[in-house]
Amino acid sequence: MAGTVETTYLGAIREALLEEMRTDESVFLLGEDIGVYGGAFKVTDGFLEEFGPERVIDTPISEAAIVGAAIGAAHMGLKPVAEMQFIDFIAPAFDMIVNFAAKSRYRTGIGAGLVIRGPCGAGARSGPFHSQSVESYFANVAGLKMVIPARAYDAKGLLRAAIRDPDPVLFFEHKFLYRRIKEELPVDEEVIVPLGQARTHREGSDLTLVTYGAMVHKSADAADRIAEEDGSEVEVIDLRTLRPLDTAAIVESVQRTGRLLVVHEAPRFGGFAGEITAQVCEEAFEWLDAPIRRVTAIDTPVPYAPTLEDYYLPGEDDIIEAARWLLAY
Amino acid sequence: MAGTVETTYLGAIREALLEEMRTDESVFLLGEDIGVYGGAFKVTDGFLEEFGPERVIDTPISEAAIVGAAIGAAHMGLKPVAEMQFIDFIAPAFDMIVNFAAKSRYRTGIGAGLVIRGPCGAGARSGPFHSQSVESYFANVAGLKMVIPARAYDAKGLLRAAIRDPDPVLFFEHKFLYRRIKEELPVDEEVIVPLGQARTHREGSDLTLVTYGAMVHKSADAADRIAEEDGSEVEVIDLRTLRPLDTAAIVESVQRTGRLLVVHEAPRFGGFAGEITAQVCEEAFEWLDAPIRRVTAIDTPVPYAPTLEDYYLPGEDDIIEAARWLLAY
Amino acid sequence: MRTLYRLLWLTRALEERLEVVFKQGHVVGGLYRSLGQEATAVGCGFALADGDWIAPSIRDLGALLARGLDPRDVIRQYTARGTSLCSGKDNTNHFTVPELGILGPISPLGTQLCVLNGVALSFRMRDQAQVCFTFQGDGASRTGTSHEGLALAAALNLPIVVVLEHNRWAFGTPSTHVAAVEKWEDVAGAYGVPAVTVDGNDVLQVYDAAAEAIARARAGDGMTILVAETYRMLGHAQHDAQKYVPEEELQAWRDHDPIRDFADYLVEFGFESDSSLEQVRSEVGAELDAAVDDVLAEGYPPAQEARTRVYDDPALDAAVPWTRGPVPGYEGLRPGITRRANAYREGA
Amino acid sequence: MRTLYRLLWLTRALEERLEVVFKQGHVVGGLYRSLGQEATAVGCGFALADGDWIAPSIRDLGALLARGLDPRDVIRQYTARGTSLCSGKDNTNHFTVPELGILGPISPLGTQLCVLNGVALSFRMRDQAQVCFTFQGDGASRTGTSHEGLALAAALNLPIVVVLEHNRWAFGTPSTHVAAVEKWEDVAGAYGVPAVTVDGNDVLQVYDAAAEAIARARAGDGMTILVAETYRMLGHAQHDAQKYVPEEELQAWRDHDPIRDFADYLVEFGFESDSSLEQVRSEVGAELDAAVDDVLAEGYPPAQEARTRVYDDPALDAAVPWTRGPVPGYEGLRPGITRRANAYREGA
Ligand SMILES: Cc1ncc(C[n+]2csc(CCOP(=O)(O)OP(=O)(O)O)c2C)c(N)n1
Ligand SMILES: Cc1ncc(C[n+]2csc(CCOP(=O)(O)OP(=O)(O)O)c2C)c(N)n1
Ligand SMILES: [Mg+2]
Ligand SMILES: [Mg+2]
Repeated sequence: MAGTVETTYLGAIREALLEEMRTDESVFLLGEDIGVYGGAFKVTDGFLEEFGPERVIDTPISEAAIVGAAIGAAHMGLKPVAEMQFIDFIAPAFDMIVNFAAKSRYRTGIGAGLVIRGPCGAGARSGPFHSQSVESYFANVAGLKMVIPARAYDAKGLLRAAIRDPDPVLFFEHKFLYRRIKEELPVDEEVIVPLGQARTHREGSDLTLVTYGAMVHKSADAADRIAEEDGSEVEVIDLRTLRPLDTAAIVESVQRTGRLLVVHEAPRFGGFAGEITAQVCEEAFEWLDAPIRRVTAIDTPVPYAPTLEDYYLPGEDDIIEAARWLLAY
Repeated sequence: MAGTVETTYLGAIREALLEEMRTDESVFLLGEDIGVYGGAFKVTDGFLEEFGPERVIDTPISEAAIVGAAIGAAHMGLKPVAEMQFIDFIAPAFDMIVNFAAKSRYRTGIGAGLVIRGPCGAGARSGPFHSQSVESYFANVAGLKMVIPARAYDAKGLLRAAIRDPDPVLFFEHKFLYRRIKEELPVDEEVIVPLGQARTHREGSDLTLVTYGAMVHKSADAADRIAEEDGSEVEVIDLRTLRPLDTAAIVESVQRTGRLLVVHEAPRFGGFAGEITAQVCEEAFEWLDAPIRRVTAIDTPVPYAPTLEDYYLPGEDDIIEAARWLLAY
Repeated sequence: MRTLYRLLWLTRALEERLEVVFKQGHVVGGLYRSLGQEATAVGCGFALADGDWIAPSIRDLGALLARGLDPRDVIRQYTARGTSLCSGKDNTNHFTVPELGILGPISPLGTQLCVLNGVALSFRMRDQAQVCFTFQGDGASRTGTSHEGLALAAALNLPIVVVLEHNRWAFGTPSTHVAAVEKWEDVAGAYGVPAVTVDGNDVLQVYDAAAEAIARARAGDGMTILVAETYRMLGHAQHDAQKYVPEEELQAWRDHDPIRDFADYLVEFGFESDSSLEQVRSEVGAELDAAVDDVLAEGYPPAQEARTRVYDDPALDAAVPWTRGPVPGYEGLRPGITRRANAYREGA
Repeated sequence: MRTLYRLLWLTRALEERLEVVFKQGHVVGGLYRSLGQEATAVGCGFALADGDWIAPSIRDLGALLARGLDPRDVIRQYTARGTSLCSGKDNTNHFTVPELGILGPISPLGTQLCVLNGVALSFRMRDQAQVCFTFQGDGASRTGTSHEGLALAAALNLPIVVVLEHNRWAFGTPSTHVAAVEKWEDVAGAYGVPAVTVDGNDVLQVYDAAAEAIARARAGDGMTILVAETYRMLGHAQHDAQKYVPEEELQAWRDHDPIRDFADYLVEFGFESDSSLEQVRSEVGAELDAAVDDVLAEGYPPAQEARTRVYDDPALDAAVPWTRGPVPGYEGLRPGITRRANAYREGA
């Protein structure tokens, strides 16, 4: 049996890029400060030296142009991976993503198999413009795929799958997990995780908790405490891929537990929990023994001061409170 | 009693702009081709002559700059109304809206009371880039308001309220209704409709149908046919404002009917129906006698050929079928 | 030379046919014409070699015809036939045809150059001496995406030629109104690339300048901006009667019609005779008659096509449940218990 | 002259204090410094009149101090105090202070100019001869928003001055790498406005050029682009050790320190003596000591502040239910019947 090596969430992303670039010449990177500097979070440190400036392209500050170039290269059969220095800066590329990348195959038959990746999420005291969760901006846009890993294993496996995917994939990395998550990853085995499959992070029979990204860990902690203190078992499902959504996995769990709590870091109104709620209402309504509840950030921008950001973010206690309410319903 | 005059949906928008500009010097317009040409849909025809080039500003093709200038002017106490020639072209201004306009008051205490208006929606055979419904892009963005009138009266009254509103308002006009909707509007009475209030378009006791925009009319037609053919009464609620959402009105109706159908023109996945479903699940779960269902466009871009666009759009028959299913549940 | 004339004429005649077809009600949505700008498009398209790519604006039909696009495909596109290059899913010139090196634009202006940059990048990464060519209106040059695209192309020294079509108008607004640019050539200063201005109504001048810029790009010397001074002779689209345009301005440009000028030149210098040109025109006419007849006999795509090709994997397109129609095999019943409504009735 | 020196020194000393405070762990998030670029900021800020507005980049602390910003407010901002101009909701220099004519930027680069255009527009609409002033890095100049903002300002002939801070770096990438621009002045060609280049490390030269551009704008003659040739002497932010910068390059610029140069000039030409400058420095030092002590005694904002001020109407902020904590007065029971779970149990 092959050995394992301790790998951070960030290291896993780095390895996925390295491995795909080494095995497939058509994979290349473009973004701001990814070459000479090695990336704002050092994800691509040393890549320029290994792969040269034709495959590790430092671009001007121009997210629309970055995504545009990735689309064109993908049209020609290359596999571009575009970095947004912070995922917040995907906003200036919104038009290019929503109107060009997402609709390309539908309109013309020519797909745009590219990856746009970057650090999302709050908790790092970075203020309103370096902390956002942007998945809902793209939720209603057919043609896109969206991925947000919670573990190092998934970060690696999903990124490799995303790079090989023939459709445009938005790959959100939670910056709070970059160096906080460490896992033993297999060394010789190919780590690939197919898009579109949720994962049961923790089994349980009393309540289904659906979540993704950094909230997987807070949710699991909450579930552990509930098990310890109340003896109830909360099943935690890590969606991993938001689009396509693994509705079957959610429905199967809800049909067992009869109760659903959706937890996400983005604000509540118009957040992803709405879609999940609607799908469960459609497909497992009769199995519901209690209202579906959401625990999310509050409906504000992400504030900067520690007191404010902590209040903004859904906390373990918030999850426990909602879960207990549902369990007691 | 004052008289009335027949007014189109487009005419109502025009009048709202005229009246606000005549009564308040700080109201001004900016956008592409709104002056010399009078606007792509002729909403502002003649405005340049009446108000001059300082208040009817033809801009370069630069949606981000248009919205940016509106924000700055709003900071200074003016009341800018920015036109997007088609609402699809709000995409290049996404960053400016989501990151600058929406967060301004929260971050700095200085608000951005501006209106961004433009024609949305499909049905006019305009293909993927002149037909979109963009509300979901902004659904998760705290700080914005969103309005989409279905009637001439509301178009006028809500636009006037939007212009007076101290926060940034996205005002979506359904282009399919521009010249198709005609109503008798009062002449001497001030038509103002406060934001944030839904409206019962048609009363009913058997099923609540929540919708907005052009779908209000298709839904009402469907409801009439069901009443005629089945004898059931569908209550049609026109949301008018999507953010802030009038949850109370929806919940009140669902508590009476026990059944909810949400209809919108945007694609299903990640659409606004999710939020509505989630709120009803939270606030009126015990009143539900049946699953909540959605009738929406399919999850694709808006196609161009008549056969395809007709298939894409939710039709009266689709609404009837879903309503009957719910009524029979 | 005859080929050039043929292309110019084909462009104009095809658009005139489309206008007829439009008036007959067969065109779905809007119709955009390039009347007066044919020389810019044709001169550029003609200068490209096999394997080069081109991304046109709505005024560059001639460039696509020069690349070998079948006029039928243009008619199919405007009439939304199922046989169109977009299967009826998109309109105007929004098709991408790899075999012909055509990258279709999308409506938001400025975006196409950004995407074309990626095509150019792929050429360089594969050591192919191919060139990318694109057009941009004076109006479109004010968009952020256009700027980002130009800046990236310049920074990466990509093999790109960008034609700035200075046609005096952007939709219903005079360019002078919304751009303070004095000499359009100076735009290149923001990017550190060379620029050349040509009479966009003189097909030979356009061709020469395009050929030179293309050679430069092919040699690895990077992007050139070509400013084509020309004029939009009709409204923005078929529905725009162009009432806002001063008649004298139109007349002045009418006197500099690119196709008539070129015909005069060909005859004057003995390249062609009046009758040989007349023959070209009548051949084109016959060809287009047949094309229109053929295409109008074709139908719209079947409705179900609307659901296809969002993703590469058809299973994903098919997966979305509950959107429409009856609920297929809904199993919404919890084993062992009655429906909720009934449960309540019993429990109540 | 002494005021100018004082501002230069205050800028540098304040940033050095912030560095100390950062190392003590009081700064929340990143710290951005303008070491080496103080002359550009101060020279510009000093040239503005009351009522003018300014939108700074992260390198322009000196301009804000010149406008009268209290150093305490800078420390509060970086340490996320509840007393900060943003109530602790935003960071760096993202504050908007109408009384001082300061428009805070947001992080996405290029956007601030677009917003400042609206401020300038309001001046003109109200017939006020006020001027707007903003800065843009060489990196930021490549963004689409920056282009759109410049193009709109030029087209509308707005009273705006834009300083292009050519400091050789954008984060970790040399400007030459990602911009093919040859002479930064030529950027103005894309907009049809005049441009001037100054030694950005020479505060008097900056001041003169800024004053002239401001006068031009005030007279209604529109936008000027001012290219300031300068250098970013530290890493992008405190966390960036700047290892990628060649030592010789740094050394060359160290020899052209804007503050030392200005001090030398003042002494050499007899405006000031070594001791009078020393006195300025010690006064500034004492002022900053007090400021730091005061601010550190202030606290973070109370947590509940996070919910406020999203909308003008506090009722809207308060309206969002169910997000957190216990469900306030949940009336989720249907009159007359048992809860659903119970209903099932009975019905089953
Ligand atoms: C981003 C964006 N905003 C607005 C439009 C609407 N629009 C289509 S064409 C046009 C005018 C284009 O003018 P120009 O670029 O000069 O091209 P021309 O029509 O003169 O060839 C406008 C405003 C658009 N397509 N994209
Ligand atoms: C749209 C956008 N993309 C990326 C960033 C991240 N970022 C912040 S500063 C910076 C470099 C800025 O360089 P420059 O404009 O030259 O300013 P300087 O730091 O040299 O003063 C980058 C890439 C950003 N703030 N905005
Ligand atoms: Mg033009
Ligand atoms: Mg710089």
